[in-house]
Amino acid sequence: MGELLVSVYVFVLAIFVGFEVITKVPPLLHTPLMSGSNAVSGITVVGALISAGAGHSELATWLGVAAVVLATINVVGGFLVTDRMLHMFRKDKTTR
Amino acid sequence: MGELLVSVYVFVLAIFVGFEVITKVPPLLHTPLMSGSNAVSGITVVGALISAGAGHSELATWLGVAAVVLATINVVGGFLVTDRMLHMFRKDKTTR
Amino acid sequence: MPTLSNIAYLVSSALFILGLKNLSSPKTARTGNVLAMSGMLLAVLVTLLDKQIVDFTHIVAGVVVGSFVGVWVARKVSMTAMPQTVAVFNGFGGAASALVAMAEYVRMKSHPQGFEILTLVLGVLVGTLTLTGSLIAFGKLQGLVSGKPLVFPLQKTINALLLLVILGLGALFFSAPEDSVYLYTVCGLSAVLGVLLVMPIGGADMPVVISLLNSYSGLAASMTGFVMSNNVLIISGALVGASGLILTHIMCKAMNRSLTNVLFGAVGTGDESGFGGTDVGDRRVVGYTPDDVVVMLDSAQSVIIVPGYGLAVAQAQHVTAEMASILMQNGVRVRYAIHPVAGRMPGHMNVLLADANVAYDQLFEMDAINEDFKETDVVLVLGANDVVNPAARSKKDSPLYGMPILNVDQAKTVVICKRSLRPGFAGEDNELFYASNAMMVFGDAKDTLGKIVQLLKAA
Amino acid sequence: MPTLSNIAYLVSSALFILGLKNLSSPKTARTGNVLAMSGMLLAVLVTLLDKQIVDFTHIVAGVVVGSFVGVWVARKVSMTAMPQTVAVFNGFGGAASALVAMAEYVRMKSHPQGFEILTLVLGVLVGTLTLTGSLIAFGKLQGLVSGKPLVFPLQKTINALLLLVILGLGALFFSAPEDSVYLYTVCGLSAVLGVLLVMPIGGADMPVVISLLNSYSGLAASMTGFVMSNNVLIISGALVGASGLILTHIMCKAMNRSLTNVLFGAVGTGDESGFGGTDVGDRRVVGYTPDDVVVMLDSAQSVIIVPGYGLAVAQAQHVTAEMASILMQNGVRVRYAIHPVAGRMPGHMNVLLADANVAYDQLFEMDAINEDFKETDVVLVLGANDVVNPAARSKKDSPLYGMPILNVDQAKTVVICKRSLRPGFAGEDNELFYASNAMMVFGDAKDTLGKIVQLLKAA
Ligand SMILES: NC(=O)c1ccc[n+]([C@@H]2O[C@H](COP(=O)([O-])OP(=O)(O)OC[C@H]3O[C@@H](n4cnc5c(N)ncnc54)[C@H](OP(=O)(O)O)[C@@H]3O)[C@@H](O)[C@H]2O)c1
Ligand SMILES: NC(=O)c1ccc[n+]([C@@H]2O[C@H](COP(=O)([O-])OP(=O)(O)OC[C@H]3O[C@@H](n4cnc5c(N)ncnc54)[C@H](OP(=O)(O)O)[C@@H]3O)[C@@H](O)[C@H]2O)c1
Repeated sequence: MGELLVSVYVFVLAIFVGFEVITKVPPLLHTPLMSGSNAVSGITVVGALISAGAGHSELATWLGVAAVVLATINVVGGFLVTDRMLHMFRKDKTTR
Repeated sequence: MGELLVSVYVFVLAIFVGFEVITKVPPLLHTPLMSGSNAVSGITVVGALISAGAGHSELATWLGVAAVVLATINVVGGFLVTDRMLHMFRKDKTTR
Repeated sequence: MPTLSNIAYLVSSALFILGLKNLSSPKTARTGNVLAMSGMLLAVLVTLLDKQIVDFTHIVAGVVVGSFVGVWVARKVSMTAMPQTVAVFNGFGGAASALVAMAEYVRMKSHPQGFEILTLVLGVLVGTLTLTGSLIAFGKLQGLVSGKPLVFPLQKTINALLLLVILGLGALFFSAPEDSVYLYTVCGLSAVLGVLLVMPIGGADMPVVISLLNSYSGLAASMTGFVMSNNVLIISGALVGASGLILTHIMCKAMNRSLTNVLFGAVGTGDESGFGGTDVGDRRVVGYTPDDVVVMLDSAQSVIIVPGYGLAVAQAQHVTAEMASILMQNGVRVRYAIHPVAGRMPGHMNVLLADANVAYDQLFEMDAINEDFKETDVVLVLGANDVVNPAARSKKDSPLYGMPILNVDQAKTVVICKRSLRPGFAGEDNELFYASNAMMVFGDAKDTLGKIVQLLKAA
Repeated sequence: MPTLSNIAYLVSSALFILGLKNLSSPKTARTGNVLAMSGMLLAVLVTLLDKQIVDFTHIVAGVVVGSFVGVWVARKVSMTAMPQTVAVFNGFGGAASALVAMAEYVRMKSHPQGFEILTLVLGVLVGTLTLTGSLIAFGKLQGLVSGKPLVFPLQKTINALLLLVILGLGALFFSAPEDSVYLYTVCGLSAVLGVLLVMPIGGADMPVVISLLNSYSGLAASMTGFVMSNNVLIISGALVGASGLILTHIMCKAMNRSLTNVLFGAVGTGDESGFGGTDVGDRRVVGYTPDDVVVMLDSAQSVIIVPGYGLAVAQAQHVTAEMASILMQNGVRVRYAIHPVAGRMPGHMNVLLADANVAYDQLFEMDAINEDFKETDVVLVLGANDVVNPAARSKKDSPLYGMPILNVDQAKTVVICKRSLRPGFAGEDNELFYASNAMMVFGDAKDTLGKIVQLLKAA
């Protein structure tokens, strides 16, 4: 099977998983879930790392480095912020 | 990506889809759902067709033909039986 | 394989996914079945058009024979024999997977290696086991094999050993993949394992077993897909494998049992209930007659009928429907209360009553009717037992404990038609029989109801 | 790419799936976040160890800078500024995807063709649009851009035309893939489109917009994955794309709105509520004083506090908590009733009250407390409006119609603290203010509550 076809297969299956995985979310969790999945979409950092480090043309490298910075902010900030929010919603306040 | 690796990717994603797709089934539908998914597992008919028709050794062909017969029974019978059951559960009895 | 076929395979996989999803909800179930069917049709057509197939004669013969048998069985079989029919179909599917795996092994140009061997062995193991296990399940449900759990000493140990031997043979095959004997031995021993695994399970638990074997046959298809690098096989197989597991789990939960308990608990006889039932020593139960029941019915304004497994045994569905329609003509409000696990298969009571042409809107699920018992004059419990046993509410060590039951004891009068005081499937004595508002009418349900109908007609 | 990396990528995809699944249920949310984090860590480590990367200096610098900024922002930002923070992060993610797509274009040895071009263009389009759209959303929530919906004539037509132009440029790029100018123009115009799409949406609807843009940035990552043939990008991107769409849908449903209405309805001001609010002509409302409220509270045994957006505007959470604890010391039963869409973001009130150290078990969700209002002496409605507006029950043409509300009107007395009679976010007048058991106390919530606390302490 060609490279592209594999990508399409994987994409379609992942779309199905995505649609099914979230079923009923209470409003309280809308913001954390949004921010958590936003952090996941920062996976583009993987692409950015390859672009920045593959050692091709100057331009590609710099575009890649910019992407690395932005994507890292997205990932790191996103997960931390989610964790902070979820921490807030805990029943037990003793650890605050 | 190697052929095998592709298969593994596809398998894992499909497992996830399978786990998610069925959430809450009323007991009334247990038997039809069982029989419907059983018919789907008759997909092995595709493999059987290839084995039986690829024109290799005698033995492979005959194994394949036996598989075609059994798998076809599974598929055809399975879907028809499911349909009959679902027909039974309809509110409107006029078509019986 | 050409790109086009692969795209078509993807579409048919998507159709399977949508089909299963729709099949799991009452409103969309028929659509779901049609979607899955189209997926299958597409996959088969694409495969036939694919260049890999050079010789059509054998194929056409096989497909024609298979379709003919499939259609014939699906038409002929009676509604109540559905679970065993599904079992057979499922066994055939598993067998097909095993055969394909072996055919692939035969036609491979080079000897298989590494992962290929693993999937070959697994495909043969799971496929064959599914076949023989399903056949035993069929036999138990059809009454060809005793429905009683067949228990013998060291059973689990022997099964475990057998599995180990099979896997060991797989390992030997790994080191000598040219030696087909290993594969065939795996096949034979797997067949034995399938039999041994299912024999100790009670006949009434067969629906759960079939669902589990169904999940296995999905996995077998998936393994075959690995051997052939065919994605539609892998996807659909994995789909059925995973969703079948979930369904099995849901079915166990509806019976308030664990899967381990079902597989190894040796519960249930599958024959008529009540071996080991004990009449409770010093307590007395008056046996009422059909005449008494008719007196009660004459003054009743609302009646709820609770059917159970005994009604199916007695084949009393038609006479029940007749009685209900007479009562309705007399202006009585009649409804049926269907417990989710009444009978011996999911939807058993619905199928049974549909057979007697009872209108669907007279059937009420437990949650919809459970509040209404307390305002009901007469409840007729016809061959049901466990599903109305109050032990489920209070008796902590009972196998029924925790299962929601129909609150028939809240009605003014509860008429119970069964042959004796013996317990039902779960083997648990029923306190309800001794309740002050209970009227036991002993005898076969068909006989009793027949008499009631005659008396009602005479009045 | 070596097999090992690909297996690790599969594991990290699975971790993302499990993470998202767990994140959507309250009990498992933190575990979910940790799972997703581990998935990300694994993916990054594997990428770094992969042979494709030859030069680490730039990368290390980039990661360090990015992490530093990320940690710093995540620590610094206040809880109530969460939605805009997520918006910015999200915009950055989209920008990164666009940049990577362009970098891939630059470093491609041969010119891209066919499907590759499509994914390139889509990656740049969606990524850039996500960036600028998110920035506008940030601006609106932070008050840098007016929260009012910016509506101008032919808006939708212009946006549609712009999109067409972008796609046309994509087609030109298809025929001349060596001409990078096309790709850069697509980038520029997409940036404009992002701005235009978000400007007409009211500030208070921004959470929904952010969720939608989040879904887009997932798709952008997926497109980048296609360009690079990288499966972890494809899977995670598709995952976020699809689940983000579902989440958006769920959020709209919680507000009883359609997505179309949110995107194109130009509802809400985002500034304080009530432009266009009308005092209802001939009807009179008596303005009560904090003293009156204290009299009521003195004789009350049960009090329910209903916080709303106005409480956040007034930053009156601390004084509210203080009042509640005084009341509790006096033996009054005090609870908080939290409407699912009170405030301007999901969980807004929980965050606000957590900030004032209100114990979690004093907060009750609507369904858990709605029956109790009728047995409550005093309800304090603090800066809430829409969530207690009876128009939601009866007024068919109201934008609120059909939304479940808190049944505060069933309490003995309803005290309402707000600055005027003006309507809330939905622009719908509130009949509750004129009810016989209602007591309006006009003024800023913080002032009013401050006075109440003083009076309570003095007593
Ligand atoms: N629905 C499913 O999917 C499923 C699957 C597996 C297991 N089960 C289990 O099966 C049980 C179902 O409960 P149930 O209340 O329907 O049945 P039950 O508890 O098994 O009781 C059936 C009763 O019918 C009576 N009976 C048998 N033949 C009769 C006849 N000819 N005329 C009149 N009565 C007759 C028997 O009493 P006498 O011997 O005194 O006549 C028996 O007590 C549950 O424990 C459930 O967990 C259900
Ligand atoms: N939660 C979410 O995720 C979300 C997201 C988007 C939209 N929304 C929408 O937002 C609304 C939320 O309802 P809500 O009842 O919380 O708020 P609301 O209906 O917007 O009402 C808030 C009220 O607070 C008053 N107020 C403003 N500043 C004040 C101050 N300093 N002191 C005292 N009162 C003040 C305002 O009246 P005065 O001007 O008279 O003071 C206003 O009527 C719903 O319509 C919901 O659909 C919610």
